[in-house]
Amino acid sequence: MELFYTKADIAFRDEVRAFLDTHLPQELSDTFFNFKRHSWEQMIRWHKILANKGWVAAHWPVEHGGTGWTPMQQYIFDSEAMMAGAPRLRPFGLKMIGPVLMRFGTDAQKERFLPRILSAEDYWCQGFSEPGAGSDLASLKTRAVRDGDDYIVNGQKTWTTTAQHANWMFTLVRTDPQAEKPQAGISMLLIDLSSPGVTVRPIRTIDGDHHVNEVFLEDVRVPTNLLVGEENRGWTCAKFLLGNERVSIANVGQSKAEMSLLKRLARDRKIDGVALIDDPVFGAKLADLEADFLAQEVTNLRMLAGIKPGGEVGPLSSLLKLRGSEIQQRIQELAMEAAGADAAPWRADRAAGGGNGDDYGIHGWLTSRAFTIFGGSSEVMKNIVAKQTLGL
Amino acid sequence: MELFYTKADIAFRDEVRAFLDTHLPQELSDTFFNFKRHSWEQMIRWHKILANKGWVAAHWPVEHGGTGWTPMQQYIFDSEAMMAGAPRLRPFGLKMIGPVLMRFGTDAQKERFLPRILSAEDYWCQGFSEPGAGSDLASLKTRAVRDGDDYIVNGQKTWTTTAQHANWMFTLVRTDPQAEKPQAGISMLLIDLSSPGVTVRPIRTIDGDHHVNEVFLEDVRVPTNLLVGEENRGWTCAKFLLGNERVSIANVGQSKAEMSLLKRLARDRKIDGVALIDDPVFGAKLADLEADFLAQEVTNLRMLAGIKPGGEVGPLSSLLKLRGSEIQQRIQELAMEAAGADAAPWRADRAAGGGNGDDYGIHGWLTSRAFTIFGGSSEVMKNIVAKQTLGL
Amino acid sequence: MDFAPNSEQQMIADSFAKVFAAAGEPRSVWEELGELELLRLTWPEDLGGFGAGCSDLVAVLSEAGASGAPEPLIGAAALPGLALTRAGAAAPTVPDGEICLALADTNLHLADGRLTGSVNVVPGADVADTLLLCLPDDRLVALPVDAKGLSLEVYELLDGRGAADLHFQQVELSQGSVGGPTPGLHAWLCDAAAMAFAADALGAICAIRDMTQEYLKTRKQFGKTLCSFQALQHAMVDIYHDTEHFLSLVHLAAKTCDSDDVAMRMRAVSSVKRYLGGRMRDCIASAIQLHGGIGVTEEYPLGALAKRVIVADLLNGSSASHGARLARLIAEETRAELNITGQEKDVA
Amino acid sequence: MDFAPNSEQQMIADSFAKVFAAAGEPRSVWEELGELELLRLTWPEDLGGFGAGCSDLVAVLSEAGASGAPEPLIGAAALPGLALTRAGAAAPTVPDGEICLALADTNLHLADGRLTGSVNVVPGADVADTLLLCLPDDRLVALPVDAKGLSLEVYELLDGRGAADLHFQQVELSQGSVGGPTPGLHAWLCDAAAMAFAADALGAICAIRDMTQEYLKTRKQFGKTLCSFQALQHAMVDIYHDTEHFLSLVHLAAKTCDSDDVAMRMRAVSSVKRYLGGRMRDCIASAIQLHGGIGVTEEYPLGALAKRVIVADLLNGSSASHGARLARLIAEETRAELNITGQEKDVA
Repeated sequence: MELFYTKADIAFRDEVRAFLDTHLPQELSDTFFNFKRHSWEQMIRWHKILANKGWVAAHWPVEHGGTGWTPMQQYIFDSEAMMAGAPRLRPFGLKMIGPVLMRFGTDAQKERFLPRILSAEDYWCQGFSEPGAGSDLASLKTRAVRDGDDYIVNGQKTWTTTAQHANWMFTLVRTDPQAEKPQAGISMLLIDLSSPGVTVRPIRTIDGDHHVNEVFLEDVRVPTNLLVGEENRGWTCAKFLLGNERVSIANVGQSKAEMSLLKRLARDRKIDGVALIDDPVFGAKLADLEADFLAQEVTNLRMLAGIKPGGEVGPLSSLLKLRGSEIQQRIQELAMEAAGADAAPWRADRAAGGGNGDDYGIHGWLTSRAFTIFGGSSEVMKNIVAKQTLGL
Repeated sequence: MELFYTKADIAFRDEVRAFLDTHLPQELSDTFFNFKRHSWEQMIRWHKILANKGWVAAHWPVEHGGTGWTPMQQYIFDSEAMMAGAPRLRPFGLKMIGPVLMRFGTDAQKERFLPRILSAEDYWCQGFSEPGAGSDLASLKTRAVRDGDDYIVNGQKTWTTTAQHANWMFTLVRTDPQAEKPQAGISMLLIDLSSPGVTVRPIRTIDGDHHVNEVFLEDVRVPTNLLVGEENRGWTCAKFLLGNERVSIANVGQSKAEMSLLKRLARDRKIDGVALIDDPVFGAKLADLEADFLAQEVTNLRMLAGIKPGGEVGPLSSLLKLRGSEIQQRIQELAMEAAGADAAPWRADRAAGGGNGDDYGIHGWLTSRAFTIFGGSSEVMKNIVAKQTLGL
Repeated sequence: MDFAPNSEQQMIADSFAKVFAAAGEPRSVWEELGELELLRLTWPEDLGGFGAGCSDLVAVLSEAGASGAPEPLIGAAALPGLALTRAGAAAPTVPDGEICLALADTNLHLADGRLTGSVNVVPGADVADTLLLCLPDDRLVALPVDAKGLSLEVYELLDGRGAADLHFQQVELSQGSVGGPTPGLHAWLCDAAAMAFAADALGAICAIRDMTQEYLKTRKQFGKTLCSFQALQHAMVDIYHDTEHFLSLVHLAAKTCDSDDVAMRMRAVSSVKRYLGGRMRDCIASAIQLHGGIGVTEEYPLGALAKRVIVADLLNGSSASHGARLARLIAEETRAELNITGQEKDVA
Repeated sequence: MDFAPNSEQQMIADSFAKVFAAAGEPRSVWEELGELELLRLTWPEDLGGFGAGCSDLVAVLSEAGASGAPEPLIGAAALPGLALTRAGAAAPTVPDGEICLALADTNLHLADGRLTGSVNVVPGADVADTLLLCLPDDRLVALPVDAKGLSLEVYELLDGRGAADLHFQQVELSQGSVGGPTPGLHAWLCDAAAMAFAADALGAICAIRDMTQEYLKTRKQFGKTLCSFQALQHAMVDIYHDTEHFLSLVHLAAKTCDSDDVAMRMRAVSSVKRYLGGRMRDCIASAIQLHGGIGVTEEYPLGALAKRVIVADLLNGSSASHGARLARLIAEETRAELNITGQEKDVA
């Protein structure tokens, strides 16, 4: 995409590359290029290196400790870092609750939480989904009842990604069960996970990993100053946040890096003495994936051009998320095909960050099933585009 | 599929082959193997040859002049005839109104019409769809009002295939506009197309051909003895008929013959000196189509095994129609790809039965668009399967 | 023609189902099946078996697939039996105890009566006392797993079934351990193995299908059961159709394995493998998608069944290699037709 | 970055739209465009042109595609202009009158100063007085259509635009008719031609998209407008997304044709062609399907626009050949990366 770079963009890219060359620890990039996954600790290490440089919050405005980069610069940084094998920064603080606080939070909330996101003192998770409220988020049942200066919260959250590492959770709760529309009685609360009454229980997924959790809330006391925005108006914050989440899931930079891993896999894998990347049938599949990725990359740039820093993402987030999640699934599917029968053995150590090129694809195939479900299923995304963008 | 043939089936197949060898005119098979289309006259010629042998109504019971063949024998005959390059017999008399009359018609109707279908003295067309009633057939508006021993019919039919050749049309009309359900007030009438007030107007389709027509009915008098079944109960006849139509559209025998044409095309077409059939990427597409066709062929046999001669087709018709129409579209699509840039010139003589291997695919691609629309669109078929077969 | 099991096949399948359902009570499933002599279905009669063919296996293996049973029914019961039956007098003598079939490819070399190299991902080798090795030259070799120079790397497959990589270092073959050649045996066993795993996958995918249909009828979102959403209905219809077609192909493949029509067998088996690597993979992905979050949890039984389908896809030749084989068969057949009819048409 | 035309590009596109809309009044569209000097956009300035590049063409050609105009804008205006501009001083002298570009391939042979063979399916050759022939050795040749030994077989393409097959029998090339070589010209023109037809198809597919969206909002079946059916909504969303991505690729291809990055140009153009033969073909099929019966009638404008997309798919290299080219580029790029980083990983 360098074709679209201005001179300033190229200078910026060179600056990013120079930084990555000197500051990205070899062990971190080795993990990526050896088809393993970055551990929690590796991600935090990289987060702190970037925080130190002032580059950890690429899309936050400068006044809050962000970079103030243009969308193009954000994309350049993201794709360069991913291509260099850096860990992906988790989005929950940086891309989700951070921007929500900047937009809807009180000054006290901003002062208290934003710096701790940058420093990685706090790590956030998202308490939205419930067992009966997945795609239909607005039907959530977790109740918060006012009691003096506290809310008392009871309920159960699920699909709570990396809650096992988090100390804070931003949550949607029902504060007015009598509201006319289900969305109208919902509020957003910030919950300290060390509060009495909070229990986190792991959910294992079909890839054998521990990404997600159930979070049980039993008479959890939450001070009212941890309400974000107005009471019963949490849906507004949630919609703003989900738009950002969807762009985050689309993850063009990461797809670009994974495309390059897939190509290496195909280059190094021999079938009857011929490199898989030279096999015409595999090549045709790779070509179609490349065309789709290229289209997504350019479309992403078109879209980014319309976003102001800290602003809303708008209807395009659905488009990006839909195709982006499909592309990630297809990358993994081709990687699985590349491994052939060697993908069939189950490698338990993959869950602990192990693994190799053989199980990379099948593990990713299983993991990526969730990409078209979480953060708005593809079906719900299409409903939204049909209604909001196409007016059907 | 000979694996599934009994000894008797093999003897039957040999009998069919011997007959085709001696009685199928060379000019007719040449038309097929030269990638041209059979004309109306060629079809009628072949119809009469078969009628003479007593083989024209493969799935009619013997008492009505049919063959009394088992479903397997019907399939053997159909696929052998198609593979030999015989014209496809038009279904409107033989597969559609014929069985309806046997099931729902009066003795007088059977005596009057069935022999004339066999002899090709009558040729039928189907007056079901209307401009406002396509997939939603039950919303049809053509009115029939009783006047003594006649109905007076007013309305407009559309997508009436080969009406330009037909002398009779079986029609759905509304006889009770006050009926509670739209289906309940519909009757089936047989209309002599030479009646005053009937106007047939051609509709050209995107393939440049004249397959279908509009039929305008203005104060057309239809004797009440041409009502099929009971008044206001025409929907029952229509459902029975549509099931047969769908199996007819699935057309496994014809697909088998067209698969073989496609393979010949790929065998004889060279790209940079290599036969297209040896190209790995084209080969992979052909392999997938072959697997789909094989699955359809066996599934068709499974299904046929459950049908009694003259009986209802049941829910399986939707399944056969859905995949069958897709397979036909994909055969044509690959034939179009095989021709490459040579498919781009428009050959007007294709509409008159001309053409060659270059325009065979693109013409078929355009024609076959209708296969997933007519006789129940794929979307409507899926609705039916979801409700009736899967109980969703 | 409708492929429903006949009464005898149904009886045997029911016996399996009963054992699976009562798993571990009082004996292990494997012991129980052995006790009931259900593990010797395909074995030659002179070795205490019933000489069942591939078509007889479909219902039984589908039952295993649907139940998710991890026992090595294919590798350590069905396949060695088929191999010994087909080889007949040319088979080597096999001792008592667990026997597993291993299909050698070009990674294993025989020189001076010694085997060197490896055979990877052999299902059922984890329980075997004896390996029944089929060499590419169509001879069977019976080898104790503790033979000198032979080592096994045992692991679980994705779906929890056991397997091993076999490593040979100058493993000496004694006189009696090598059978005579049975023309076409190796290729036939490769196809039969693919067919057997496909039959197992058929059971798994049908169970997934039923589970998904049921889920759509009960799960509510937006105040309606999921099955009232047209897009989900249509996705379910696609699963239904694709699995019906897959069922047809699996039965066809079994029947062709029991026949002498080699070209038709290869065509049918490769079609089945093509379905596994294409439409069936899409079906399980779609079934997971229709479930939403619950579909990706390890606790819910869908995932384990889905992995069983993926194992059938990955083993016994890739979808790509079977696509290439099918394309070759089509090209040969189309050229042969040319020779018969002499009807070459000028297309270009 | 959002690829909206700049004000000048918009102005020119609007001029075209105006002429198309007033078709035939008072002059023919072709005459009118000539009159307004809109046919010389890409021509060198010394020949009365404006030296516009490929990116400048996208809006104009999309306008033509959307309008369904049959005039040979690409073959007899845009492409000869691009060829002459790029060749510069190396171009042969061209006479007044209509000129059409023809890209020769291996079916045309040059020996002893004479051309023999053929160039098939040359769009715009039906109106040409002069052929501007680009030889595979990157030289341009200007030939009058009535040259001795040259014959044209003129016909319409699927979409009603004109084209011809050119047959050469010992056609003598006079001194002044042959230009000098411009390295890379032939390959560049092939890609530019593919890009130009894709830009035209982009207009057609966007018109189809709008038409389909409108139809869904107005047509009723089962007592509801079609757009209330979820399955149809989702199909329309897929069309919307695919065409948005296609738009991105067409603009990328145009931009790369204006750049010196040959690898990126080939990647972008082959991606566009891959979309035309894949997702775009599926989109037009889906748009027809969403219309139902009316979509397959010749009277309704959808069919003609759909054929325009198919023509862009069929000409200038098949989707298969562009897939192979893209795969080769990927393989080369991935190997080159190996040489730079030396990071070969052992995967097997």
